Amino acid sequence: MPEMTMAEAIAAALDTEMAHDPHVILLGEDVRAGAMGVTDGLVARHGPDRVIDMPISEAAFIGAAVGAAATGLRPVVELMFADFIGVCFDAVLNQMAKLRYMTGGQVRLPLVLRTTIGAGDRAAAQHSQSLHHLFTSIPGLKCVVPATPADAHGLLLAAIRDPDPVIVCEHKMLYPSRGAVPEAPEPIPLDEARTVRPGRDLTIVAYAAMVHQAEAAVVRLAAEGIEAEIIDPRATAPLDATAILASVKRTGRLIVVDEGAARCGMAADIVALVSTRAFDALKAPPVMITPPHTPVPFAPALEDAWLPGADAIIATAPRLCAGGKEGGAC
Amino acid sequence: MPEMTMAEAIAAALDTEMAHDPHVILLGEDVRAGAMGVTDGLVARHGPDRVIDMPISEAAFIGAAVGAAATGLRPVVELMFADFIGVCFDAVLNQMAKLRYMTGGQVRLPLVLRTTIGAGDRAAAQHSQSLHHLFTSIPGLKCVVPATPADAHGLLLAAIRDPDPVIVCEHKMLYPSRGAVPEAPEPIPLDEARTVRPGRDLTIVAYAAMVHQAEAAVVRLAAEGIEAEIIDPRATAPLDATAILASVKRTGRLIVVDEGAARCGMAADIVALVSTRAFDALKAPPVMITPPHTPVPFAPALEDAWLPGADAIIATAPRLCAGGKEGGAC
Amino acid sequence: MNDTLAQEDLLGLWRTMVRIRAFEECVQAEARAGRVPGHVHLSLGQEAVAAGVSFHLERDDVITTTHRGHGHAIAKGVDATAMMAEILGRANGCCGGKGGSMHIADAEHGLLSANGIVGANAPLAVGAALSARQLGERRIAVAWIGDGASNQGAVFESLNLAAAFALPCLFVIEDNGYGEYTPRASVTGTDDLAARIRGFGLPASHIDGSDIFAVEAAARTAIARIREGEGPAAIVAEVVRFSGHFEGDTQTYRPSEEVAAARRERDPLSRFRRRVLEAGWLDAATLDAIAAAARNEMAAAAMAAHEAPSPPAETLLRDVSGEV
Amino acid sequence: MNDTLAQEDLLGLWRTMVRIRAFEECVQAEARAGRVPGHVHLSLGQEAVAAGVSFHLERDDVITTTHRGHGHAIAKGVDATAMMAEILGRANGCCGGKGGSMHIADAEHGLLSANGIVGANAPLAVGAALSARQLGERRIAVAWIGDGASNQGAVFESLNLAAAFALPCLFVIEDNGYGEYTPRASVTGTDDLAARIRGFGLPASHIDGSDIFAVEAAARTAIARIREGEGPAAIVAEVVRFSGHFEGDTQTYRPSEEVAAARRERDPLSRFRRRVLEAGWLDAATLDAIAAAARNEMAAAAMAAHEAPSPPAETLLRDVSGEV
Ligand SMILES: Cc1ncc(C[n+]2csc(CCOP(=O)(O)OP(=O)(O)O)c2C)c(N)n1
Ligand SMILES: Cc1ncc(C[n+]2csc(CCOP(=O)(O)OP(=O)(O)O)c2C)c(N)n1
Ligand SMILES: [Mg+2]
Ligand SMILES: [Mg+2]
Repeated sequence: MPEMTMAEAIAAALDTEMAHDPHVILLGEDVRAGAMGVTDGLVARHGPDRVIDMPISEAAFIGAAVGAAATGLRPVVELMFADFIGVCFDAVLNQMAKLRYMTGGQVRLPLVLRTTIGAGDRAAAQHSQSLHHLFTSIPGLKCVVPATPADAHGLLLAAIRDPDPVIVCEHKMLYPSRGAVPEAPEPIPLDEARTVRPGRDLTIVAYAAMVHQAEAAVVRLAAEGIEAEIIDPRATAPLDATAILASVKRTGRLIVVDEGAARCGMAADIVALVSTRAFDALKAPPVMITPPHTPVPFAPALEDAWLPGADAIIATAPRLCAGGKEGGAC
Repeated sequence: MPEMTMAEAIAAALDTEMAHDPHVILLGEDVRAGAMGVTDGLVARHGPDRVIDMPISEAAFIGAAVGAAATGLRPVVELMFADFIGVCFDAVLNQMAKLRYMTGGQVRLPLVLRTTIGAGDRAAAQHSQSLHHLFTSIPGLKCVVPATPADAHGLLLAAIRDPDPVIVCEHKMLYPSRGAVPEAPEPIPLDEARTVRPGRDLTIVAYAAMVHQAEAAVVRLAAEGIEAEIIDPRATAPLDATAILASVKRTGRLIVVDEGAARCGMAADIVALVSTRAFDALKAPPVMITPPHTPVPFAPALEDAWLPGADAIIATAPRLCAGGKEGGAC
Repeated sequence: MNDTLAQEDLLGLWRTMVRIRAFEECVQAEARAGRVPGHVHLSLGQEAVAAGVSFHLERDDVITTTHRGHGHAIAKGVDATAMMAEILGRANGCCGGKGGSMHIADAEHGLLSANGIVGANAPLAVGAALSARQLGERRIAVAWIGDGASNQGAVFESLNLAAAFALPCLFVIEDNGYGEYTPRASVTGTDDLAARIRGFGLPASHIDGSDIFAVEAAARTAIARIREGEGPAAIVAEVVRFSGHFEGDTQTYRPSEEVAAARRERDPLSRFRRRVLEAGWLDAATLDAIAAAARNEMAAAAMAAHEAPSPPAETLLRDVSGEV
Repeated sequence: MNDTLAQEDLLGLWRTMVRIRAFEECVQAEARAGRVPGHVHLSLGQEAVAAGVSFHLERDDVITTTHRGHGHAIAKGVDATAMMAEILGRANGCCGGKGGSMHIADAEHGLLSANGIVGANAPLAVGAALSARQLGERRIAVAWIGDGASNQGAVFESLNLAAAFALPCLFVIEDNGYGEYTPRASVTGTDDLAARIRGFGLPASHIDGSDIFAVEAAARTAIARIREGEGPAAIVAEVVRFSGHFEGDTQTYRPSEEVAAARRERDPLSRFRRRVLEAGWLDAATLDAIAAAARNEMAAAAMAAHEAPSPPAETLLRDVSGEV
């Protein structure tokens, strides 16, 4: 399996699907030049008719992607930063998500909205948000949040082939991260979590960059004798509840680490899932590790303090394993 | 205390604040005529300079309200339906919520955004959503969701006097509901839950129309010997976590009933709060009662089935009280 | 006959107008009888625009419309019975009862969607135009837009997007002078909506939308240009909304004489009738027979809807996302 | 002197332009040295628009600007040292280090905000204009907008809102021909942005933004009208962006001759210098001294920023909502 960066893996998936299905087109701002570092080169291979630079009119072109998906195309549309969702949210909330339902199933929308999330780039409050919870909270949308090049590749293949709208949230700080990606285009089902690492003492559910923080933490926890299992659900919707619940039923302990919203976010969603559906398995209070409920600050010192990371996991896990209703170590 | 409808109570609060503070202005579509059944009459009392009908340009006029709040006014802006947030979400997500933080506190925004939520009006998927979770998930916003005329009145007074942006989500089906409202304008602090009914066996946390469903359910549960406490937090942000946690610590059981999102919504947020912070007090799995994760259907039969209500609470509570880790009845 | 229209064309225009009129009057009666769930927004008085524009549309042309879209749907060929059932929330409605009046859709007849979000349908039409071009299909897309909607950012952006990419898209602005209760002039910086649109780089004609001959001619020109691949075009049609913003609206914001005068002078049906009778193009008996048939059709549609069941409970969870 | 400008006016224009130039070059050097967190968007080549428009602004006039807003801020009177510290993420930055380059704000000098969301600043300016009128204050508001931003729905809506209510708002469109890497012409349905704006019902002039005399004259006319209560106005100023979209942009999408030629022919500083020297309005020594002072000022600002501490940790949770 060749090694590539996540950005390259995404580009490869786009390339594969464009080669394979002439209905796939790419729309977005500066997608020809590849301003986000992903799509450059695709115009040379697939032509300017299929890789189309858009005006700074996200409401119109994301709405147009919906209209195009309803009438025979399979658009992949790029919103440079998830933060920009504010200017085109209606196209997502009320059109993309509801058209199939409102028309009684007459209209299907094979449409992918790719966007970037994540802090750490010193990009301040309006270019750093992780808003996957927004998409998750809207019925009618699927939403994936890949953590590795292989997942980004396989999930995007599946997303493009999916008959329903899928939002792909790509963590911008992971674009340069490298990993093995299967040579053959193998779609990854959108509803299957990945067990990043098995473990018996504690379940850590994490998304995107936080998966890597969890991996870093787990190595050090193992040295302390705590064997944590890391589950990356990969998608927030559909959510692989089965995998999460099964893991917690084995370990009895849960930490959710998510860079998204501290309130009404995926951390709360998964803690609520587990608390309501695997309550009896829990040996200790579930824990949410998220950023504080503030905008993302600009100054590096503040942004670093804002971001959750391995340290918070390492600080929490032993306490969690020590305490709990049945007491004792993990 | 005079009896009035919730719509009248809101109008009274607006009238009071406009009389009391010349900086308060009303902006919105058809606010002079009062298309939503609330603001008519205010233009006669406060003049067309202060009650201003807007073009159907929510992005511009809600953004303008932000700019006006930053420069000396105290705008109260009406978004007819919360569902329309899609066309003006940037003004909320990236401007209203972040300007104070991003400017290092130089700019304060004494601004109220009033909008309607709620299903039941046969208004279909794009005019029926309860989106208070969206506002709750955005740091920098306060959000209130009144259930009674008195609360609508007192919370709005407090919201208008607040130096920060407050979103007021008014449930449209409650507009005609009647209740006593204090004669004197008494602001209700935004961070204080209301104990609607005390009870020892079970805590029901509910918002807006669901408070009334909970009240209906509790009467019948009492007949079965279950004494449920109903807590209406009134605001989602700031959330009166203290009151909720204290109640669950007494009762050991929690049902959250919310008409908002089934995923990443207030039900998950409160269940997560309680599970992480009052875990040891819980005698049974917490329960979320929300609509299914679908758009709101039009046909009355479907919409009625979609809406959560007293029946679901009544069906759940006995099971919850019977089960649980310590077993036995409540 | 008239210069450009054959007798059957004239009959077609008339039939469409009276079918819309009869449909809307029927919905109005249902609403007044308390049988329509929610609100309905009627297009009484605006029939000529729907009929005149749609006269030049083919079945596979795609339209997207608004809360006031019944007329556009009927003119596009959507079955009135399925529409009536939808508006009454029945299982056999064209959306299975899940959409209602504001969300009428009929993929088979190119009605992609009606929209409850003002202006949101414009980008969808632009997308349908994009797919036409991309797929090499000759079809065009039409966005129906109100004067109020024409102040929405998404509509402006759509005008630019269509113009920048020379997409086969027609924007029809029905200027009935009001957005809900608010007069257009009080919230719009210009009186000349067509000029504002031309500023975006597409041609826009400004016509009397109660004159179906003016509509038909403007649509003919605009659509011919669009089909020839010369890019988008717009029509601004001034009309009078005979009914309230929604059925039940007391219209206190509006001089009552306004509607009365319009009903006398700017009723598109009467105008057409006078014109074709004076010119001797059609005879009264034929017109009356078509009108009577339309009323019967709509009465039957309402009857059928009354008898139809509510959507079955299991449809609640269907067609959300995924395979169910 | 020139007809309308006194010597001190000319000196003021020059001083503002060279201060912007020096500031941006200093930021550029800092960025190239890897000392600026994140990205910066420089306004090199666009100095005349900032200086010429702001020449007519008072301290209490309110501006809202964009990601490319350093020049507008400096011209409005924001302290360069506080800005530099902000851009470098320091505690003594004008936003306490929480905003950065894209979010420079200075309430004292009427810079309400710079915005990372393209076009989002336009409604804020309209709101500041509304408050001026409502409060009976003579101040006006200015929205700085790029050619790319001029395709945003919020900007179009703002034009209409300002025109409909005759608000004291100036829209300045700096047309540098690109939105990021995309040429304006490829995504815009018209070449005449001023005409498009006039369609909304406000006057719009179209000028060469590298000629500060043209800018100053257009701003004089527009702002006089606005202050007299006659409603909004716009200026479309054609400029050349000397640097990349952001510092570090390799600009492969752009013929390299484009910038070289512009630096020769459309450098607003050189043009001004040539003009005032040829006319004998100012002498070279004075100009050079002002430019040297500006460079010193900005070097000192950078130095001060380097020495300043990072924001203290406790500010992370401050100024979100509520009293903390
Ligand atoms: C984005 C949005 N804002 C506001 C509304 C509420 N609303 C529904 S219809 C309407 C008036 C529309 O006016 P116009 O476009 O002229 O159409 P008309 O009703 O006159 O046919 C308004 C404001 C809405 N549905 N969507
Ligand atoms: C809503 C939104 N869309 C896209 C972007 C990304 N973006 C930042 S600057 C820019 C180009 C802006 O072009 P223009 O308005 O001409 O300003 P210029 O950079 O030329 O000064 C884009 C697309 C953004 N910040 N906000
Ligand atoms: Mg109208
Ligand atoms: Mg530009």
